[in-house]
Amino acid sequence: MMTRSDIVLTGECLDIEALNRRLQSGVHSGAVSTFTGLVRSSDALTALELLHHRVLTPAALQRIAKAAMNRFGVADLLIAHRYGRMAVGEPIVHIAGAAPHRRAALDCVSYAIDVLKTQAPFWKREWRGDKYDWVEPTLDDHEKAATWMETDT
Amino acid sequence: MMTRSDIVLTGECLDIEALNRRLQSGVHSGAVSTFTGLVRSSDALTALELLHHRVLTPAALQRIAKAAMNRFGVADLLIAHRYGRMAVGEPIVHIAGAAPHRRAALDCVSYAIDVLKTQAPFWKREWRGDKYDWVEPTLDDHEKAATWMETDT
Amino acid sequence: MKLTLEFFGPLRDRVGQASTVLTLVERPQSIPALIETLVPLLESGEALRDPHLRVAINDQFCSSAENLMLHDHDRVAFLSPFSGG
Amino acid sequence: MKLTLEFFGPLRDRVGQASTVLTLVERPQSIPALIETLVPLLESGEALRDPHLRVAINDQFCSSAENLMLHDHDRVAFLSPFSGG
Repeated sequence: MMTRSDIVLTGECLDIEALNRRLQSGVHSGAVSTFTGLVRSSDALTALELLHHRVLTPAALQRIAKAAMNRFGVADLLIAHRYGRMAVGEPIVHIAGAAPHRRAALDCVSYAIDVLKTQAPFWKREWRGDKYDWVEPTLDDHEKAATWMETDT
Repeated sequence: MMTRSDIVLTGECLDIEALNRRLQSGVHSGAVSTFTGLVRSSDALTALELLHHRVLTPAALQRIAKAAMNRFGVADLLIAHRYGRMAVGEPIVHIAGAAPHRRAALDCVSYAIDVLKTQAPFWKREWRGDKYDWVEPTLDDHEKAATWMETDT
Repeated sequence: MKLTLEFFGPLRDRVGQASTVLTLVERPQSIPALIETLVPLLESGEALRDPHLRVAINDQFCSSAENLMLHDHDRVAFLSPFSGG
Repeated sequence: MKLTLEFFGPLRDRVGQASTVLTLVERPQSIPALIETLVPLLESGEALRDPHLRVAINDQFCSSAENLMLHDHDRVAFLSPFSGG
């Protein structure tokens, strides 16, 4: 089985349909799963800003994609993440995986988003007018990533 | 939070992009997850045929969608299933869920496909030329649905 | 009592037909009793004894544990295990 | 030894700058020793003592347990806990 991973890190608005078309599901993939994280409205939010590290962030996304593909036997995996300022309703991250069977596709995408949350160098701030607040990662995010790590073989 | 479920049962080829556009993620949904099951190539397969029950099948899809939404607090859930003959690479089923947080969206879609496999009245046959073989459900499918049922509250 | 029997999935091939109409003299009070009544009346009727089949009467699922209240012209569907998705 | 320090995430606001260049006389042999050397040299330098920070030297992550081999002109990045996705 040919496998490939595809990383997109961009300051432009993510085009989900175009990203899904990049996924090469192939005739042996019976299952495709996707996850999209979007900017959720919260009181008086003007914009969400994502900051990244020029070198460490793409390297981490590559590493996460490789780990997810090896772990679940996925044929193709796409991880796309946006940086910069984005408005309510716009996508922040999109992950799509194709695999022979459903469980591999679903679990691969779950794993990738949980691990990305704590292992990919991004920082988030919420803008309200000309003031911002940093979003600190939640304990829950750390626990979710830890759960996957514990079961790492 | 407004919630809705959307059931599509059709003999036409599923248009995944059009289906995803039906999902009303809304500004309070920070997460969208999807799953697509496709006809996988297998030796000399000409077509896959899905048969359904005119009344019981849509009722079961409605019931599964309602159960999934209540269980995971999902804002919008779409379950689309095709019947009739389909070619390798064509979608059989597409599920999309929007929720405030990622875990609800991911788990809702996982739950819906696992339960659909054993609880929705569909029967599958693989055509090779003018001969067919029925696809009997696997033990694994039953176990996956049973796992969700055990943890039903 | 006239019943329309319908067969779905692989069962359809096992009993050799998609549907049939039968007249019963008895009025079985449970699914297992109904099945035993039907077995000798159908070709390969023993296929109905598969414990994984589900039964629906007039498009409503019934369980083996329930008391059955069959009426004239009821439609009884026997369904092979499902394999959708 | 000249070092370029870079700060990412909320830490950037805590130390009041995105990057700075410092000259050290000593050559610390571990991350904890480097941090203790830097704390008095930076405004709000004690923010570097946050145990959740990660450190990268020349775009490679380092762990606190490793022996450190710092060279002149190295870039040392201090990164707040991540919150992507």
